[in-house]
Formats: sequence, C-alpha cells, structure tokens
Amino acid sequence: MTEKPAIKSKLISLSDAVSQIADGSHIAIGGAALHMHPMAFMRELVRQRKRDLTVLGEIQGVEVDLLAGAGALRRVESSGVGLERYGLARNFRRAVEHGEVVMADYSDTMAMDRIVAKGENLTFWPVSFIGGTDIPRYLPDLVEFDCPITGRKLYAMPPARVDVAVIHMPYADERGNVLITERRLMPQSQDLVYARAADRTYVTVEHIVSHDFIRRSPQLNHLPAFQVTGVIEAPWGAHPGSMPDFYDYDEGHMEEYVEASKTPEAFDVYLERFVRDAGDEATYLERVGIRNLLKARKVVL
Amino acid sequence: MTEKPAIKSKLISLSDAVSQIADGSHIAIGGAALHMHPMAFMRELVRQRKRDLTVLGEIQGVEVDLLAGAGALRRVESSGVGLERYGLARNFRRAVEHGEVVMADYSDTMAMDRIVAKGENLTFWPVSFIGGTDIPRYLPDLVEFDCPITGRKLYAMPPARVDVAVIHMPYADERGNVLITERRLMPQSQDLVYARAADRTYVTVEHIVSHDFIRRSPQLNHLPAFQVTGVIEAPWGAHPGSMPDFYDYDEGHMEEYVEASKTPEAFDVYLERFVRDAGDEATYLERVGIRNLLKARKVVL
Amino acid sequence: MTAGAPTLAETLTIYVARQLRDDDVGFTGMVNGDASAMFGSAIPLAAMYHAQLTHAPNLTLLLAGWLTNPDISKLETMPDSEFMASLRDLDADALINAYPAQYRLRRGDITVGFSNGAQVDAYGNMNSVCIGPHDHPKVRLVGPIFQTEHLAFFGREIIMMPHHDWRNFVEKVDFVSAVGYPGGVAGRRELGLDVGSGPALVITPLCVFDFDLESGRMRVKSVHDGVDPAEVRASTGFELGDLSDVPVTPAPGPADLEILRTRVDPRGIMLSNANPGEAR
Amino acid sequence: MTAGAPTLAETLTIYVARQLRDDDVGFTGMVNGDASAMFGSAIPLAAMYHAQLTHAPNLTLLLAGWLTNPDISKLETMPDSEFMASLRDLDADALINAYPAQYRLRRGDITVGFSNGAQVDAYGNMNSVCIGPHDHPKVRLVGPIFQTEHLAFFGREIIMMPHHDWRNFVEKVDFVSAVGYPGGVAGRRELGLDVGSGPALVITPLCVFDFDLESGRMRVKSVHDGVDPAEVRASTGFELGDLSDVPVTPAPGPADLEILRTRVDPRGIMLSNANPGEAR
Repeated sequence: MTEKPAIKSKLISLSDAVSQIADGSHIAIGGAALHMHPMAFMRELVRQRKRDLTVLGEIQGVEVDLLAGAGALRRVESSGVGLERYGLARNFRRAVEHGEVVMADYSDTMAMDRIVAKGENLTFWPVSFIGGTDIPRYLPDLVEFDCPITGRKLYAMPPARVDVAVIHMPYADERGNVLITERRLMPQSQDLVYARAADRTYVTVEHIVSHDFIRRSPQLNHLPAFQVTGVIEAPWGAHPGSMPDFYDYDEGHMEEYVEASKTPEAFDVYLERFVRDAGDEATYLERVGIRNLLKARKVVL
Repeated sequence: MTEKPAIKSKLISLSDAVSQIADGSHIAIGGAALHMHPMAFMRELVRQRKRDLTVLGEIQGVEVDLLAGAGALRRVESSGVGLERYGLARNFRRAVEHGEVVMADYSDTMAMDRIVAKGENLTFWPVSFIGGTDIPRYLPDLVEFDCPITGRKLYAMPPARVDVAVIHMPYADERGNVLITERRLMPQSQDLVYARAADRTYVTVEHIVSHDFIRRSPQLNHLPAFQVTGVIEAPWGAHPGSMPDFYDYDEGHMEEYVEASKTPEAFDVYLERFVRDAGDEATYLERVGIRNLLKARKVVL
Repeated sequence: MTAGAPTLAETLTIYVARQLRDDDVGFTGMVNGDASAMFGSAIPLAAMYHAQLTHAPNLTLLLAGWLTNPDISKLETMPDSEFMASLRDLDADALINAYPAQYRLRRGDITVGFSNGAQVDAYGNMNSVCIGPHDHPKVRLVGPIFQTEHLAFFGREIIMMPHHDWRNFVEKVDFVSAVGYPGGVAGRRELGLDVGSGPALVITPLCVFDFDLESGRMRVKSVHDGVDPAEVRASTGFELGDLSDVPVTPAPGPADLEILRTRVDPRGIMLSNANPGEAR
Repeated sequence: MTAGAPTLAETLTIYVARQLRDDDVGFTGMVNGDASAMFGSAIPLAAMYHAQLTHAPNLTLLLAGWLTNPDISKLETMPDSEFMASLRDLDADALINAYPAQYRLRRGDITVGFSNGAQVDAYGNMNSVCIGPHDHPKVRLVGPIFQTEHLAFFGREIIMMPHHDWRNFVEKVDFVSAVGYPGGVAGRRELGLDVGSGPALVITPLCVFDFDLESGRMRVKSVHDGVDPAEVRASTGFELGDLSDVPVTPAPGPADLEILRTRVDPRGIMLSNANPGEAR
C-alpha cells in the first residue's frame, strides 16, 4: 500500500499569510464601503510595511483608506471609494489629490466584468454603454472595436490582473471550505467572484469550524477548498466595519478613525497606536476597547 | 385619492398559457434529460397541435422527444438530446435522420452562453475553444474575428432568439414569484437563466402557494414576479420525468413511452391515448394510473 | 399626525409617486448624509411605497437591486447603508443572493431609477468622479459607481439633487461619469445609448427640471411653493431662458398626505427632516 | 469479500487511481447503460475515491461539476443520472447551486477528466454527434454535450471507451465534437487549444492507449491481462504499428484491492459487473 499523505491544512497565521504578499501586488479586496472588508489583513499589510499595492474591486471604502493613509497604496481600480455616512475617504482623497495614488475609474459593472473575465479566462469583455462618458479617456487599455455581428461600436476591456484576492467570511474549516449563512448580502456574492478570479485566494474568517460543520450544509459551501490558498482565523476581522450575523460597524471607533484621517499627522498617530505599535490583532482589539466592541455587537438578528 | 387598481394575478390555465404560444416560436425549455421538464406544458402544446417549434436549451430529453414524435418540432438548438438509461431519444433521432427536424449542435457551454447573451442583451458572445471541431461548420451564424486585445482567433456567437421560456418549478404564488427549495439541482439554476433570457416566461409549478409563504423565505424566491408572464398549477407537471422533492421518474410509464417510440405508428397510439384523446392533464394522470404515480412518488428525502 | 401643511419632502415624495406607473420596476440605492439621504433614498423609497399603496400596487420596488418589494413601513430606523443586515432581514418578496443580481440590467428590466451626483450639467450629464482635472483633481470624489449604468440602462431616471447651487448645476461637468442628452435624443443614439433611457427629471430643493429632447438641454418644469424663479436662476450655472410662466410644483392632496404619514412613514423616520434642502 | 482475482473493472479502477495526483481536481459525469456506466462513471468515481483513501487524500472529486467530494461509499444504489435528488442529498463538501458552477472551467480548475464518445479516432478526436453525414445522418447521436469542453479545458482527459470495435476506433471520426491532437501538440496550439489539456489516455475493455505527442497518434500503452494484441489490432480501425513489446496492464495489489472492495464499494453496487467489456 502506498504511504498515505495527510489531509492538508490551509490554516495559516495572519502574519504568515501577509508575508506571502509581494510589494506591488494587485489585490482584489472583498467587502463594500464600511462592510465585510478583511480589515485584520489590511492592518497586517500595514504592519509589514507593504508598498505599491494595487487594489481592485467594486465600491471600496475604509480598507482602501487605511492603506492610502499608511502609504501602502499605488493604485485603485474600482468604481468608487467612500465611507457612506462618514463621507469621502479622506486619506484616499488626499493621496489622489497629491498624485500619490492613481485611481482608475470604472463603472460598477465594468469593475466587476473585468474581474469576471479574469476568472473565466476570457481574453476580453465587450463594453457597450460608455460612449459619451469620460471613462475610456482615462483607461488606455480599452480598445475600440466593431461588434462582429452587429457592427456596433464597442470597447474591448482586458481582464483584470488579480494576483491575490483577500476576503472576510463567516466560517471556514481548516481545509479551506468556506461557508456563508443562507441570507447573504450582495457584497458577499461579489467576494466569491474575486476569490475565483485571483491567482491566490486568502480568506479570513470569524470562526474556524469543523469539517463536519461544513458537510452538514454543503449548499452553503460557496468556496470549496481547492479554490482557496489559505484560511486565517480573524475574529472581529472586519472591524471597524460590519460583518453580518456578527457585528455592526463600530460607530465609536469609526468616529475616532475619521477624525484622525483629517490630517496625515493625526492619522500617523492613529496607525501607530492601533496598528503598528499594537503589533497584532489582539492588541488592536484591546486598544479599540471591549466596550466599543460590545456596542457594535448589538445587531438585531 | 386615485382609484386603486388590483394586485395582478398571473395565474392562468394550462390551455390559456399554451394558446399564447405561436406556431414557429423559439422556446427555451427547462429541465434536463428525464428531469424537471415542463411536460404538462409539452402535452398541451401537442393537444393544441402547435407546429414548427424551435426548442433550445442544454441537454434536452423526453420533452423534445415528445414534440418530435408529435410532429410539432422543426429545430433543436442544444448540446444534446437523450434519455439517459433509456438510450437515444427515438422520436427525435428518427425525425433528424429523416430530415424532418434540424439539430443545431452546440457544446454545453455554447448552448448556455448564447442564452446568457440574450438575457444580458450582449450583441455577441466570444467563443475561444472550438477550433478543430466541426461545430462551427454547421453553425453559419458564427463569425470569426480577431480578439481586439490579444489578436487570438475567436468566434462571435450571436445571442439566441428566445421568444418564450417554459420551466417547471416547485412553488409559485399567484403574483408570479417562484420559490425553489434550498438544495437546488444544476438544471434548476439553468432554468433561471432561460427564464431571464426569454421575452415571455411561463412557469408551471407543483403547487400554487400563498404570497406569505414566499415572503417567509425571500432568499429562495429566485424569480420575482416582474420577470414572469404567467404561472400555471401543474401537479405532476414533470411526469414521466422526475421532480426533486416530489417524485422520481416513472419507470413503468417510461418503459411504455420508450416502447411506443420505437415506431411512428405505436407512438401515435401513445399520443392519442395519453395526450390528445385524454384532453387534459387530469385524464392523462388517470390513464397513467395512480399505482405508477405512487411508485414514482417514493423518493428518499 | 396628519395635521400640518406638507413639508417639502412630503410634497416631493407625492410628486415623485405620481410619476410612477403600475408596471414600473423602480430602483434606488441607499445614499448617506442628511440631505443626500433624504433626496437619494428616503423620498424615492417613500414615493415607490406610496405608489404601491395607491395607484400602482403592481409596481416592483428594487432596493439597491437586491431586495424586492421590502415592506418599508416596517423599518425601525432609516438604514444608512445598502449593505446592512437590517435591510437584508426586512420583510420582502425576494432577497437576491447571487452576483450578477436577478434583474437584467442591460435588457432594461429597470424602468425607473433614482440617482444623484456631485455635479449635473445643462445636458443632464452627471459627475461623481472629480472636481477639476482628473489627473490633478481639486476634489477627488467617490467614483462612477452605478451612475453610468443608471443613465445608460434604466428607463426614466429621476436625478435627485440634494443641493441646488451654481457650483453643482454647471454648463459642463468636469468628468462625465453618466450621460444625459448631449446633442439631444439624436446624440444619445449616436453614442450607442438606448433612447428609451436617460434622465427624465431632475429634482432639487428649489425646483423640478425636465429636458428638451431635441436640444438635450435642461429646463425648469416647475418651481417649488414659495421659491422665487430668480433664486433658481441665481443658483444655476447654465442658461435657463424665460422663467415667467413656470408653474408651481403641485402640492399633495390631503388623502395622499395622510397615507404618507400614517402608512408609508408611520414612525416618522424617513421624511422627518422638515427642510431637506439644507444647502438652500 | 476480499477473496478472488481482480475483475477487469477492479484492475482498471486501480490503474486509473494510480494516474491521479494528490493535487488533482477530477471531474466525471454520470453515464448510463451497463457498460457505459461502468466505464464512464463507476470506474472513474471508484478510482478517485480510492485515490482519496490512499495516496491522494487532497484530491478533489467533482461529480458532474456540482457535487464536491461526495462520500461515494454511502451510495445505496448506483445513480443512473447526474440530476437525481439522491445525488443532491449525498454527504459532500459542497453542493453547487448556481449557474455557472463554482469551478472555473476556462481557467483549468479541472486537472483530470473522464469522458467517452461513440467514436474516437487515431488522433484522439471524439464524436458523439452523428454517424454518417451531419445533414443526413445514418445514426443521430446525442450531441456534443460537455465533450468539447472536456478536451479543450480539462488537464489530462482519460477517455473511457466501454466498447472496443473497429467501428468506433476509426481513422477519422464522422464529426469532430471534441479535439485530440490533430498535428500533435503543435497542431493543438495552432487551433488555439491549451497544450496542457487534451486526451492523456484511452481505456477500453482490451487495452490502454496513450498518444505520441509529436505525431498526435494514438498508440497501445498496455494490453489487459489475457488479451491477445492481435485482438486489439483487429478491433481497431487505424494502424497501430508494432505491438510485440507491449506490456500487460498492471494488476492491482492485494492491499489496493481490499480497500476497493471493503471501503470504496462496500455494497458492491459500482463494480459488481464482473465483465464490463460486454462488447468484447
């Protein structure tokens, strides 16, 4: 009988996962605006002083703002960056206005379709609806062509480069099977598109669960292990944003964050206290404070 | 105050629904092989002596065979027609071999992508992988072109013409909201693609349920009312095929069907007894016999 | 509860409700910020729900494209995001949990939509990308988001502008992120855009605009009660022509108002801000 | 239970299992008919499951692309369709309920696949469309189904042919519904097909074929125990060259056989047909 190798565990530590991200990587980041972003992973990117990252997705928010404020960002390819009720993302805005970060502006559908095209290994995606906008003017890799069937003018949009996807999910087992609860929100479905498009996919989760837990609800396993590079347990991993079924966004901390983001100096103090000097996520959560966390946790289920 | 109009009911009878199908229509039909086809609708198409129909989908089976045997069919656009353990679909096979029905041969993915393209209102779909096959030789509407980005040779496939989609589903309310149980099979997901691609969509269901029943599980409402033209209550609507959660395929009746399909004469007798002379679905089921139905109903849940 | 003259928000809600048809499929996202939320989310949602309760019971309300026919009256607080669990769990016909969503964007499933932008110009082009040049913006804004698709694919788009100022009603936007009628309807056609789509109305704290489909230019359709047309002109960065015959935006009747206050927004969480036009 | 010499089905199952790697993602559909079901479904499923139990515990078994890592040993009857509720409800890691499915077809997620066809030719091209001309076929067959994609996108395709006859092993198929190596690997590249994909092996009741990647032609890799190479030649419609040195398909060892009989197919529902090569 052949020697039997072991079932592989894809469970790795946050710092090990982030150490596998090269400077200059193109990263699709899950979540939207204030919600469901893999923020623990973002903080570790900052701790490990990653540089020149390109972030892509649809509707970015606090995750891009954090990277911009930490000087980790070179480029954003998305349909938008904003903080909802907290207004524009100030670190991001400042970085773009100062020419430190380039924003490639796509509409929502374009931002997704180029990632879909990457996942489907299509050589291009046809875009029909941006005539008259300034969008193609600033996207030099779009190529005008005539529809071979109708002759209509279209733009060929190349697939996105997605070296890595990083998403935050409710549950995974050590093998890398990822479970989402039955009522999932649209950004969670979009996260799956990112995960399947990337060359490597890291999933941070609120809880690592048993393999049997996954097999009890195979219809909720939306990302089977073979599509996952690594899983990382990251409780409160979307904080200060929200994670459905777990916690709402942390108003107390968000106000502190937004206030700090008003100047580079204040944000550097924020980063030092909550990210760099904190050194790890447990210390981050300690400094955020259990009272803030408990308040955010009061979601109506 | 403006006079208040009523909530519209989309519930119609099988015969009224079928009377809205014109001869020569292009119909995407749900289900696969022996499973989940809207067979009650098919039988009514035969009763109303519809002609020159084009059927499209992916993996056709007993539904196409029935239409072929009744002389209702002109063309099939699909990746295949077969009856699984019962072998080739004999009525279909005979009709193609005699030149009465034309089969346009697509691969699985092509068969779906052209329907997706219709639903998404794309002017074409790029096909990369059929070089060296004989598929394009017999599909004159494919147009070769060079990928605008990579220069690679591709085929532009026009969107399918889908006048009507007909699918068989577990539950709908009178408004036209369609519910599928949590563990759905791949053909049920494909049915939704057909339903969203068609100009008009008819849904036969095992049970009409209350609107409140739908609202208790909005995450299982996969086809909201605004995308549905008409709903028809058709218990045993997929018979003699299977319908998950309700019944398996009817082995006894399938054997009778397959035996009859061996000659046009025998099949005409079958059609007369079970379809035309039966006159309606209740009589059809009566002639199938409650014992056959009860046996098929013994599915392990 | 039902006493009192209509607020501007109530007037505009009923005005919008009257634009809606029984066979409409209406789409609105959830917008943040006091005035923006009122114009961008609360008025459209309340208007669609009001229409469902009155003349358009078959209207389909698509909240952010993923929640179909939610019971708006059950909201306990006004959500400040379209990605919140409280919306996800709201009583509704359908919760779309797949990407792409159920509605067929490019096929025109959506017959009426609501959007807003930082700038809108004389031809209904919109901008939510930047003020100043794209390469070195004076203000970097959010991005094109879904605005491009709103004006390209939805049927009648109702642009809800929370602020009416010559700086955001401009002759030409700094970045066209969504296309109105450059060159009129003919211009839209040349650009490959559906002529059945595009902006139908622009609603502000001061007035309602529509479009001359030939020239493609925006024109004042009505001014709100108590607004001097001269104020509209002074607040608009492009030529408006003769405003002497412009009517007043119609007031809601008492029956509509009562339904709005008792059944659409019974907790007063949607339309409670008496003066949404804070920029006025 | 574990006594007795291996049947051909058992020999081929273990042979296939040994082709599988720990990092493989393997795909098989469910094929009907006695011999077809044995070659097309039972042997591939049993081989993948055996590999998972032995040298390849991390292999991913994708049943028809929508059921991930089902516990095959729990099957009470052999399903005769890939669309049955009994499969849907089988203990598994993931049940894919969306179209398109989770695996990324065009990206090469599937590293090993199994398929069959009515005809296969000297270059590994397959036909499941028609015998005779397409316009007036002598026999109208099923259609291209997923065969085209199997040979275009999957990594190593193992073609499982339940019948070995000069009428289905032909010099040139009547309709190419899936492409092997016309012109060898270079020919595949010219056609725009991935050179990492295409048929790797063809397994029949008589022998195992592989391919000369330069010429693209099929060649006998081994003959099954007790089969005369002359019978292979007589049953094959194209030239096979010198068969004098062809080895015998290796027999399974007792340990592998015991696992197969006691843990993979404990009810004897998959491999119970002692002689699957009914056409022989």
